[in-house]
Amino acid sequence: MHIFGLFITGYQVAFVAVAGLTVLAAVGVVLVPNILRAALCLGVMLMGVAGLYALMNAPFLAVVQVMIYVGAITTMIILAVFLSNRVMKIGFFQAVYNPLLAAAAAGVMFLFLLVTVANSVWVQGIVEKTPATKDVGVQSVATALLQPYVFPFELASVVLLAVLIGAVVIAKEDTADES
Amino acid sequence: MSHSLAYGIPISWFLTVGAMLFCIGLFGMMVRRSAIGMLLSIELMLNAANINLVAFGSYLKLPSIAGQVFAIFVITLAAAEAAVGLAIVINIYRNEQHIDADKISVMKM
Amino acid sequence: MVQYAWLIPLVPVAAFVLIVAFGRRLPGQGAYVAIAGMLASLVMSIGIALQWFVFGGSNVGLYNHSVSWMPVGNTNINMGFSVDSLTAVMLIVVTVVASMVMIYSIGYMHGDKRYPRYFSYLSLFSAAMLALVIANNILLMFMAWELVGLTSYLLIGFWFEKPSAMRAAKKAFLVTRVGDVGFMAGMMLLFITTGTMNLFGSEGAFEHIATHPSQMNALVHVGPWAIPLVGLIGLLLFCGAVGKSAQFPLHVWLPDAMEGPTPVSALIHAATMVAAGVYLVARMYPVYLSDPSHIALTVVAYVGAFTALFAASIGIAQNDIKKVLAYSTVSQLGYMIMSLGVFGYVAAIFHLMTHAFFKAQLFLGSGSVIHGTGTQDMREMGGLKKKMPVTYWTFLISTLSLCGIPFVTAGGWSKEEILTVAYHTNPVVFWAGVLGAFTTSFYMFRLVYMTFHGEPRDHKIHAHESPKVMLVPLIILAFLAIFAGYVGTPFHNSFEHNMAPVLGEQFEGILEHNLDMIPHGFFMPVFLIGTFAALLGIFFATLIWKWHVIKIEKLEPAFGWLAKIVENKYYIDEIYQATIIRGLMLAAALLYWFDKWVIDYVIVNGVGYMSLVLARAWWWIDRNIVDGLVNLAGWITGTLGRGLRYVQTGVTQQYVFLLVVAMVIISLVFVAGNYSEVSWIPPITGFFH
Amino acid sequence: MELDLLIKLGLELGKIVVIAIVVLIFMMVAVLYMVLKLRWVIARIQSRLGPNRTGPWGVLQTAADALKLFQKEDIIPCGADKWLFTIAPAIVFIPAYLVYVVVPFGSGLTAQSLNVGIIYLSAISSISVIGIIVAGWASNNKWSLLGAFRGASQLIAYEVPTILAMIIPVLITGSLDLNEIVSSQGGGIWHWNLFHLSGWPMLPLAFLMLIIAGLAEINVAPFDIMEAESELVAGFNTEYSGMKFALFFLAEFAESFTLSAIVVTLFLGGYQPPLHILGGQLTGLAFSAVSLFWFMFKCWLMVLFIMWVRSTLPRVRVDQLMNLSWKALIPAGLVNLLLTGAYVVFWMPK
Repeated sequence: MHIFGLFITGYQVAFVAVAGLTVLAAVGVVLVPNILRAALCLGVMLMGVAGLYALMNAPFLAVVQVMIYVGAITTMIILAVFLSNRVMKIGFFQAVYNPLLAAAAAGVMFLFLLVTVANSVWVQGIVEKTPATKDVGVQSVATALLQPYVFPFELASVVLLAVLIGAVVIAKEDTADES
Repeated sequence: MSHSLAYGIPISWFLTVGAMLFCIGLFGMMVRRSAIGMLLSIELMLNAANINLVAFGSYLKLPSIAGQVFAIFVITLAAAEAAVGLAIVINIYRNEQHIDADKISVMKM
Repeated sequence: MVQYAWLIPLVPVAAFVLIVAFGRRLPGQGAYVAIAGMLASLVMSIGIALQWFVFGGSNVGLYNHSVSWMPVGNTNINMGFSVDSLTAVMLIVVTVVASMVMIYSIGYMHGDKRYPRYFSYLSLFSAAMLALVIANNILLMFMAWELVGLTSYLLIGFWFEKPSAMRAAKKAFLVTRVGDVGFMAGMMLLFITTGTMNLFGSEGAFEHIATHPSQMNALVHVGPWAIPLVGLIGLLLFCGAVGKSAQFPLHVWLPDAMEGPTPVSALIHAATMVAAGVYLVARMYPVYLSDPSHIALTVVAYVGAFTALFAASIGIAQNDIKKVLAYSTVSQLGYMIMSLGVFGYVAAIFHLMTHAFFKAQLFLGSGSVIHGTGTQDMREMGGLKKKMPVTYWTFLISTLSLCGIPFVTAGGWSKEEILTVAYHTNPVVFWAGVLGAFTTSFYMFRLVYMTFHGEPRDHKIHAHESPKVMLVPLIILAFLAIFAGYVGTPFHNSFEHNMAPVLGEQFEGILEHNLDMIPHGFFMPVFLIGTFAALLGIFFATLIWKWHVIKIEKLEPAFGWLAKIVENKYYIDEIYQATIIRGLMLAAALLYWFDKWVIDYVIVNGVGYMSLVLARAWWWIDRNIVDGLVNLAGWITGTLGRGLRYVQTGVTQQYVFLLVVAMVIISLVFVAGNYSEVSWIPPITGFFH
Repeated sequence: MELDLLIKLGLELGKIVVIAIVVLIFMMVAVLYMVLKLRWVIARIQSRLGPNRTGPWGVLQTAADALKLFQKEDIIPCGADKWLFTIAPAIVFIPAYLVYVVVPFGSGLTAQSLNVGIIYLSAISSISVIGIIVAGWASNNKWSLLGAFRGASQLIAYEVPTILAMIIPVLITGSLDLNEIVSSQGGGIWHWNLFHLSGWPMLPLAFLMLIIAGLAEINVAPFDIMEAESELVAGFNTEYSGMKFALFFLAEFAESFTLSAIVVTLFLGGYQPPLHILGGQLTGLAFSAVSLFWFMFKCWLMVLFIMWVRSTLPRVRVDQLMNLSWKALIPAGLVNLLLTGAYVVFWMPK
């Protein structure tokens, strides 16, 4: 429908809502003084990103995002916050760096990115207005993972194994002095 | 229903959101004092990159699964990074009773 | 039957998994499981060998089967197995020796505290070795190759409480790794050139090599040399073989590897794993043959010949019974490599097979001796013939086989075949081989006499015969050390008949072209020379250590320096004493005199005096000029440091900030460079189009 | 033209809202009845009478309880993190509610059928752990915090075997869509995954694993260590009262029903009737109605089973709970997955 002369679809409304929530939560992540609340903001922001994935025709990725990021990583971060309890009192205004300076730098960076995005002439092959309509389901992701990308896939599994062992070793409490 | 979900949304919108998240993450990296806070900011930036990957993947005329696959790898590595990072944070906290990234100066404890 | 050949390596894998999972709870603490698995593999291998050699399966040539393994990008890497005569021979060798060693180990390792682990390692090793020989794909081969190296490491260091064992294990692992780098490089080069990891079939590397001669013979400049591409691949692959088969200069790990349990030495460091290098060269033989300049083959031949002689000469000087056998192994591997280098493809494989049997027997026999006496030092043994009759006679049979006594032993046939080929292709290699044969029988009989004959030298040792479970493998292997040779006699060489087609028609043609001057059948001159050399060695050994008939001391005035050497019981030590050490002492005395009078008195003191004078002068310069410079440098560094300290804070946040600023600046420069193309105000309406 | 679109949009939104409200009401009623039933069942098992005074046979007892709960004062303890304390019940409740989006209540009776249904289920239900942790921490009470810690480790530990068990029927069916999994089990009781023994005998193992791990995931009786009242007062929700407590309570019972629904869907034929003549021959709306009946019937049996378990078995210790997951369920699940994968790839009739 047209509002103020602009053509607006329901999906655009949905996008604005989701993206607004995401960005708002992201701002919360960096500005909320209490680190536990910041972590919760991260959870909201990750849900928002999952919503954006869903809008981009990637339902599998959206669900994976929720499962791994929200279900696992955020939980892990919150647990880590608990285990290092005292840090929660440290707030934003004890920031190491002059926040205004940092904001200026990040803002200029954002401006550049915005200019680049707005002025990009997309190469042929990119549909600009709307995602292409091929349904990319779970099966195609699986095929892609196990055929052309099998090598990085295996590599990722090795990395995960190494991380599993490494994290246990690092976080393990040193029991006495093993000579 | 899902195939026309994003009807009318240009790719630049997604890219702009990505850019926003990225810059917010950068800002967080600069102002956050605790190591966990910095980790949160890194997650922000990783997600920003993921949004771009998926956007380009699904806005191709011949949609490519590569964008999603790469996003999955990024998520995997983010999980790995978070696990190791948090393990280190906990270890540091146990030894020094703080996790201020700017005060950590000893590599060996 | 042959389509189930992939089960052969899998059965030991299953045994390995079972032993790892259940360990001591299994029958015989895991030993019976390992042996059962190995015997199953043995039966299957015998089936394959029968099909190939008896029922004319070699007419089939090659059975090759692949399944898709890793689709990486556009390349599809397959995984599979192939069976041909070479594989069949290797399968038989590995399974026979492995099952004998496992049975023997029940007795030898009895009571060891890591008994199940030992058998799990043995199973894993056998599995890897079988996978290595059955693989039809160089990547799979490489993986098995590395796995074999790993188990070798684990088994050498099996008694890791001994520091020497741990060191030996590390040494073996690292030294072979040097060769493996070459192997890997060769593998990659082969893959890049041919675009496939497969070896056989119409898509395989060998077919590619045969059909693209110009690409393969393109010259590659390596340093000052120009080598054909295929020759370079061959040389790189040969590096792997040099490491694994302990050829000069990477032979150093094998004698140290004797720190492992003796059955392990028999299985891994005598019969199978060290032969893997030979197998590799044989498997990749088309690569070597297709190089018309034969650069790689020449290198192979000379490295092998040198190692054969060199190691044999060291073998004379050893007093540790296992060390003698170790050097003998190096020497014999040198024979095989040498034979491959002079187109003796069939002869090398033949010798590999016979050597595996008799050398495994020798090691197990030495293990029996060690088990019975509790020492490895030959000088403490002696007179064991009566106390350990079975060990003695089986050991003697294998020794004769190793010496190459013709007609009655397996080693005789294979060694003669190698010498025949060498005789017609490369006289230098031939005479090296003959000299090696002489030395071999010399030191082997020295070993036999010192260990088994004469009177016991150390009366504290109460030797006893080993239990039956150890003797049975000895007898079976001794039996093979005699009869395994009859498949390849020059009168009716069915071995050659079956083995030659392995290479495929084209490469077989090249091979035959290079060998066409060799007469088929029995060749008298080589037979005479070889036999004479061996007998001469035995004869000398007998004179010295058995009969003591030559009262060498009395002949000393007549025979001069030779008598002096021979009269001594510790033959090589005396040579070392007389030549190297005494020479060194003399040189040392000379140098001492020179040192004292010329260097010390004239030069050093003179220089000292001069220095004193100069030093005074330098002192002044030092104090005033150099120190000033140093202080200046210090001051500059300090000042710079004070300045840079503000950048290098260790504050991550600041690094990020600087990173962002740098990115902004770079973007600015970039945008300024493209000023005209960029409109500075983002067209918000453009977001809607 | 534009008005048309607007109306369409409104209708679409309206439909969503109506479905959401219907599901919410269903959830509330079901929970009320479940609580009542639970008290009856436990009473019967313990040879008591249970509630029988309020209303006929005591049916109004839980309604009265709920009414009391809503009237109670909403206490926020001193020193608590107010903001987190307030949103924690919502974080727990909303996922428990969102899960119902994909549950096929009957033929054609799914709010939104997703082709990633199973992953959606486990993803959404993994969110609630955050709520539990936050609730425990925000209460500023050590029993709550201990309960939250226990809850976090328990939920993380049992997430893995749950997924491993759910994957098995997915592999057999070849689809992540719950509707497809159900429709592949049509044709009688012997086609249900649990009883489909001639097909693949490892399915009952997965069924058993799903029930055990699922009971731990929803923290009911033998595995309710995070609110073990004899050790931790009431665990993570010690400090909660009134409406907020009601939300936790609601979520907990809703999850019981969800577990039943998942088990029924994956292994017990979903909404398919046990015999063809008991409704299989129907089509359209009639079949929807019949299938809804069968689904609810099976779910109810499962819920009774869960009640039976939670009122019979004693609570396990924390270390036993962890050992059961990491040392028994997960290895068994991995082996099962491997074998099933091999079966699907090599032997399963296509």
